[in-house]
Amino acid sequence: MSSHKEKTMPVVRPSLAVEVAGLKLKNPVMPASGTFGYGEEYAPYFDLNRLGALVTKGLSLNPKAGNPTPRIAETTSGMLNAIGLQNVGIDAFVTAKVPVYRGLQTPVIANFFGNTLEEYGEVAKKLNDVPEVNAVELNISCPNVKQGGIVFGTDPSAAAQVVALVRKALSKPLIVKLTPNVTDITVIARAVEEAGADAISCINTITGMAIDVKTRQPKIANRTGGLSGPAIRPVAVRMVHQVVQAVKIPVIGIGGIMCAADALEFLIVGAKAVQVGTANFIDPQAMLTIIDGIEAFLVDEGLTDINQVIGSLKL
Amino acid sequence: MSSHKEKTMPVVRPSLAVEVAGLKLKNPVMPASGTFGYGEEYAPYFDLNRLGALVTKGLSLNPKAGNPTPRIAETTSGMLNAIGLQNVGIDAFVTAKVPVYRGLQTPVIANFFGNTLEEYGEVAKKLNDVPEVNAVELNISCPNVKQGGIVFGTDPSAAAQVVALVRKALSKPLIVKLTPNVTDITVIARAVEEAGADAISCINTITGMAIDVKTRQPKIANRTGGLSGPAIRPVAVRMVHQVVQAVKIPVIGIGGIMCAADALEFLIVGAKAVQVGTANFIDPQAMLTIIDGIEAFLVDEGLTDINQVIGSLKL
Amino acid sequence: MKNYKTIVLSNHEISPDYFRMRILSPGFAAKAQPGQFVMVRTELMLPTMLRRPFGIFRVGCLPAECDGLPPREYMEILYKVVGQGTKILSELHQGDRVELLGPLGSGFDLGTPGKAKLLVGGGIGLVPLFMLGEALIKRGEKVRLLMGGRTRDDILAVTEFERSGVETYVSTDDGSLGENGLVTKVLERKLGKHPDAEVFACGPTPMLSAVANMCAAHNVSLQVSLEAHMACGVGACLGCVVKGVGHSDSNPHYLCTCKAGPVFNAADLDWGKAVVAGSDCAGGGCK
Amino acid sequence: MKNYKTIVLSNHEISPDYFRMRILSPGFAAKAQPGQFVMVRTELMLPTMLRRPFGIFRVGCLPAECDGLPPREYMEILYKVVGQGTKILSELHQGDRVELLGPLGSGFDLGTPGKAKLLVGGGIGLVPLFMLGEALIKRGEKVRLLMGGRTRDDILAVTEFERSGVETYVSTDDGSLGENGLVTKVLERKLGKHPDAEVFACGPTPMLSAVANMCAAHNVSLQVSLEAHMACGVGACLGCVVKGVGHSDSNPHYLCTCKAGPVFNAADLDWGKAVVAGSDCAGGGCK
Ligand SMILES: Cc1cc2nc3c(=O)[nH]c(=O)nc-3n(C[C@H](O)[C@H](O)[C@H](O)COP(=O)(O)OP(=O)(O)OC[C@H]3O[C@@H](n4cnc5c(N)ncnc54)[C@H](O)[C@@H]3O)c2cc1C
Ligand SMILES: Cc1cc2nc3c(=O)[nH]c(=O)nc-3n(C[C@H](O)[C@H](O)[C@H](O)COP(=O)(O)OP(=O)(O)OC[C@H]3O[C@@H](n4cnc5c(N)ncnc54)[C@H](O)[C@@H]3O)c2cc1C
Ligand SMILES: Cc1cc2nc3c(=O)[nH]c(=O)nc-3n(C[C@H](O)[C@H](O)[C@H](O)COP(=O)(O)O)c2cc1C
Ligand SMILES: Cc1cc2nc3c(=O)[nH]c(=O)nc-3n(C[C@H](O)[C@H](O)[C@H](O)COP(=O)(O)O)c2cc1C
Ligand code: FES
Ligand code: FES
Repeated sequence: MSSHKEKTMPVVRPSLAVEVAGLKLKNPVMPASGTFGYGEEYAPYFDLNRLGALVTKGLSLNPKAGNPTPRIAETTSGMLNAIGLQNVGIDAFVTAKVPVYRGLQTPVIANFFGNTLEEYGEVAKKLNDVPEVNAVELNISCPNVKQGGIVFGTDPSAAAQVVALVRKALSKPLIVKLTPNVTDITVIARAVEEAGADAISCINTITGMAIDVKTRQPKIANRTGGLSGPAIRPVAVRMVHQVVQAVKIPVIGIGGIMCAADALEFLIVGAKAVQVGTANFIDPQAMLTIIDGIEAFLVDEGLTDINQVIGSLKL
Repeated sequence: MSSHKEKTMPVVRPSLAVEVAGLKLKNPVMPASGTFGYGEEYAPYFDLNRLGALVTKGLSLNPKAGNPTPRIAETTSGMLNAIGLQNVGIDAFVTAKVPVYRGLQTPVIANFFGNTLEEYGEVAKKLNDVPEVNAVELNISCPNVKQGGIVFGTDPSAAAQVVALVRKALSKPLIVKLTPNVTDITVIARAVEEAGADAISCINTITGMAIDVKTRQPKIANRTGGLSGPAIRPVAVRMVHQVVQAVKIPVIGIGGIMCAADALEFLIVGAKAVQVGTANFIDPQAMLTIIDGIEAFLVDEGLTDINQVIGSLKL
Repeated sequence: MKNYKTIVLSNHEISPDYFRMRILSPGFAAKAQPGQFVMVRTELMLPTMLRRPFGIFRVGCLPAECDGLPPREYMEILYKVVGQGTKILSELHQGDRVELLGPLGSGFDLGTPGKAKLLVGGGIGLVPLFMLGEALIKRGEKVRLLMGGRTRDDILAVTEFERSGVETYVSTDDGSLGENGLVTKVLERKLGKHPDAEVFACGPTPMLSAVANMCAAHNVSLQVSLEAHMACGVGACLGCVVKGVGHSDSNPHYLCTCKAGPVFNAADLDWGKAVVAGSDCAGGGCK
Repeated sequence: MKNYKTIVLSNHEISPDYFRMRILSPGFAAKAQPGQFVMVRTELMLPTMLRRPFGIFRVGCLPAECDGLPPREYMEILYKVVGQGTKILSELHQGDRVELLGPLGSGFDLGTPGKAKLLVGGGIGLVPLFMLGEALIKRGEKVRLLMGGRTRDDILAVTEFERSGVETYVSTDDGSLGENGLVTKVLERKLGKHPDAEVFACGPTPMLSAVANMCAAHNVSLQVSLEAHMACGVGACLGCVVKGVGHSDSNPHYLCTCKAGPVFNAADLDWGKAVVAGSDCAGGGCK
């Protein structure tokens, strides 16, 4: 039966192209910040041009050491991390990493954060001057850094303030990444939309903790860490659904995506694109499998365009 | 080696007894409300007297139909439920279920909720008159019922208001069960402590959503449901840790406990007891295995009393 | 009912995507009633952690003379691979460890002696009918199985029913085996011939609705075995409810499929709305 | 480096709790350097979803004449069951599917030709030393393995080292095999005899610290292979960092164990603080 089906399959491959905040993506799949290094780490495993976009590790004004070790611990179908936003800093990024992006046929999105309002602004200004960076993703949500994003991302007016500041410093598409550690994510979503965000990405990790029962110590040195992986997917799908209803700007869905069906859940509730994080660690080719799986789904369903799936939720 | 160890094992078994809000429990393990029916459903599988306590399905003033089906869906290492607090109502509970508890050698904790402030008060009054009920657990946190707990559990003053009201109606120990769907659980914890709670239990389920990609519909009829199971354990451990630091009253840890080591994580961060939910579905004897496993852990570690483990976290 | 920590004795594909698993289960046979079910999981904790419900297909005992080992009581499930859980079950081998909770639920009432017994099975829905057929035959009844499927691959174990003394009538939607057409067509004919019949049905919801309408029109009694998403299987989670007769939003009447069912008198159910909501959930999931 | 979707060729318990797994891996041998590692997972998605890092023990080829099948290139890991992930690996059988990412990281530098080579292994730490020994022997070096363990059960594969031409010296903490005492006692003696030696060590952190101190005191070069909790194994997650020399909280200097390591020059590491934090994480977890 299925072989018969294949024979009558249309020769035209379905279109996976989407547009998010003015960025044209050949497909809706990109890595989640911090899980794909600066891109080069995974280059040996596949052609990065297959990706809808490339998202960098979170960048800050100065190089950042991050947290003491252990920084990661596995939990049931999830992992905790408290990397502490270790990164080379914006200047080293521009000199050492950006040249790699020059030949790339896929848009580069630079994820960044600041320890203060001013720092956010300064990084934004610097990123605005890097032509290889096609858009930025503003992390106001990382739960790992004490002076970091947590304050901005959980308070609507602080979130709006930093977004407005960055908006002024930038002429590129601005994606704002939200934290799930809030009572009502739609309040924050609307605040950042009003403050000038072009798109929202969510969710970042959920704060969690794990204990080594023998030593009685937290399994990660920072005590708490961010929970990611398939364990959190239902929470992420719920929040993306809520945010899609709450704002008019496009939403990028993140959280626990392991396979094409998982990605489709986010697209169906209305995400225009998705980011894949922890899955990269488990299978370095996960994103390729997901892209191919989405295409196969469209073919199976007799659809010609991924946009027929986006927001197709039936309530 | 291990057989040698067994021979020199102390003949005195370690003590698992704990005290929570004046309730003396023979061990710190009890079912989580709504996952163990009224107790009788699991009576064929083990002697309910083995439990530290028995916690009933959530009760309301009038019988409650609950939500349409499907009400449950599996997610990665978790499950979503939107039962909608279906229950027989307080009067039927007293006439049909309570008699079963008469011979029981373990305390009974009645979990309850109301749709309005007044209803909370009325159920509390009724429960106060039932001698077989040794304590109550006030659910201000269920995310499934639109007019239900959500308002109370996510707002500190509303939470305090309902706790104060129930406190007045009751002369029994009052445990207040918190929702994790908040920005800062310590704020709510302190509010309910001040309002007169004798203990806090947390966490209830985290709101989540899952989509059937073929039909494009939510997998549960209520659209969203509460996520439970091992997927949420790191979030639960973190919140219990936070609440233990924030309040002086005892805390009961809940969320994703599948085995003794999981239970011990909660005890180590300072929970005086734990509740086991979803694990009961996977193994009807899960709680027995957990009780035995905690005892074995104490023996292995050369400890004589579970209270040596409670709060033993090393930071 | 008991939680068996046991092993797989055999597990074979009997038709494309349909598997038959034999599980070691001492003492199970004596307790299992036709129409009851079990909840199965692998011993290894998987991300698909909930047990899966399956009807009891048959029970038996592997005699000592087969292989020199002592006699072994077993129970069998017949299942279709539709999602991740059943996929993983299909990959188990002899000796792999599984946990089996059961027998659970309330099964078929054998009905009034002497009345013609019509068993109606749709695809994998034939599972609970085998032990029912056996029990009825043992009581000396005349039993007919009307077995329907989409295609010949969906027609299972018919010769086994025949060997136990059940008269079988096969129909397929595409005519690839037996009569061409829906099983309800055959039922309509049989009901014409046996106006006093008692009907026992298990299969997909649309089939059950059609059978229920037909039986109501002919005024014959009908017992149906239903499916519902289950977490506990013992009446504790209230996840598996179906709407009872007289159900309305203001005056709700829910019944637990795992406890009041899975077998119900059709007359006790609210057929106005779909009894079983959204049972097509085999979609999606990682491979 | 490549992600092999492959199968287990064999998996045996070689000493209580120690297993040896042979994995089919065409083309792997040609790329693997002594001291590199792999990240392994079962094909089945489990709640323990992250890959587990293991040193490459040896590589080889199963010749056709063994069983008539075509020649099969393989690689082997030697592992100790310490937690859930290794428990599950230990239960795999021939033919079970696994995924193998590698070879990863940077391995041993073979050092200066002619200088005495002392390999120091503690328990399962001997793993990366085998291919190192082979490579050094091939270059015509004199290679000695000082192998320590708590008890005789922790002494693995010593005859295999001998067969490859390595001179071995065994010591156990309880004297149940070889010399009674810590491996560092043997090392101290050997360093006395071979003041120009080059040392290569892998084992538990306290042993590595002691070896590092000893080598510093004797002013001989030392390469160590470290362990760290890893998520990606390719330098992307930054989970596996160790403190480089000169590291301080205000002027931090972290190195990725998976990329800059797992083999480091001891001189490049900050031995002041524990290099590898909290490596005792085998505790707890469901059975
Ligand atoms: C009382 C009863 C008896 C059954 N008897 C049989 C039988 O004999 N043979 C057989 O092949 N199938 C039977 N089923 C259906 C069987 O339980 C499902 O096909 C199976 O659970 C699907 O699991 P999955 O992981 O492969 O599918 P998935 O769709 O991945 O499962 C996801 C979740 O949905 C639940 N689910 C999915 N489909 C169904 C369904 N139709 N009914 C109930 N839960 C479902 C699963 O249990 C799981 O919790 C029976 C169901 C019930 C309730
Ligand atoms: C480069 C490298 C090479 C290694 N080579 C070997 C080898 O050849 N043989 C061998 O037996 N072991 C080796 N190990 C250690 C091995 O990776 C761990 O024993 C294993 O991951 C434990 O997994 P688990 O699930 O059984 O334990 P658990 O404690 O349940 O694991 C929980 C988590 O902690 C991590 N973890 C636990 N212990 C360690 C550890 N010591 N090092 C790194 N991560 C750990 C796991 O990978 C997992 O993510 C090596 C580690 C590294 C980093
Ligand atoms: C190791 C690790 C590092 C991360 N670093 C960052 C970061 O630098 N900036 C950021 O915005 N998010 C960071 N995240 C969050 C991810 O981008 C993503 O939001 C989260 O992991 C959820 O997706 P997942 O479940 O697919 O992993 C990190 C996550 C992990 C696991
Ligand atoms: C099916 C189901 C029904 C529940 N019903 C209730 C309830 O009536 N009242 C309540 O306070 N919590 C209810 N809960 C929440 C649990 O008591 C518990 O807080 C939650 O499931 C987390 O624990 P677990 O991960 O061990 O399941 C229910 C949970 C489930 C899964
Ligand atoms: S499955 Fe839990 S009540 Fe029926
Ligand atoms: S394990 Fe990810 S950077 Fe080393």
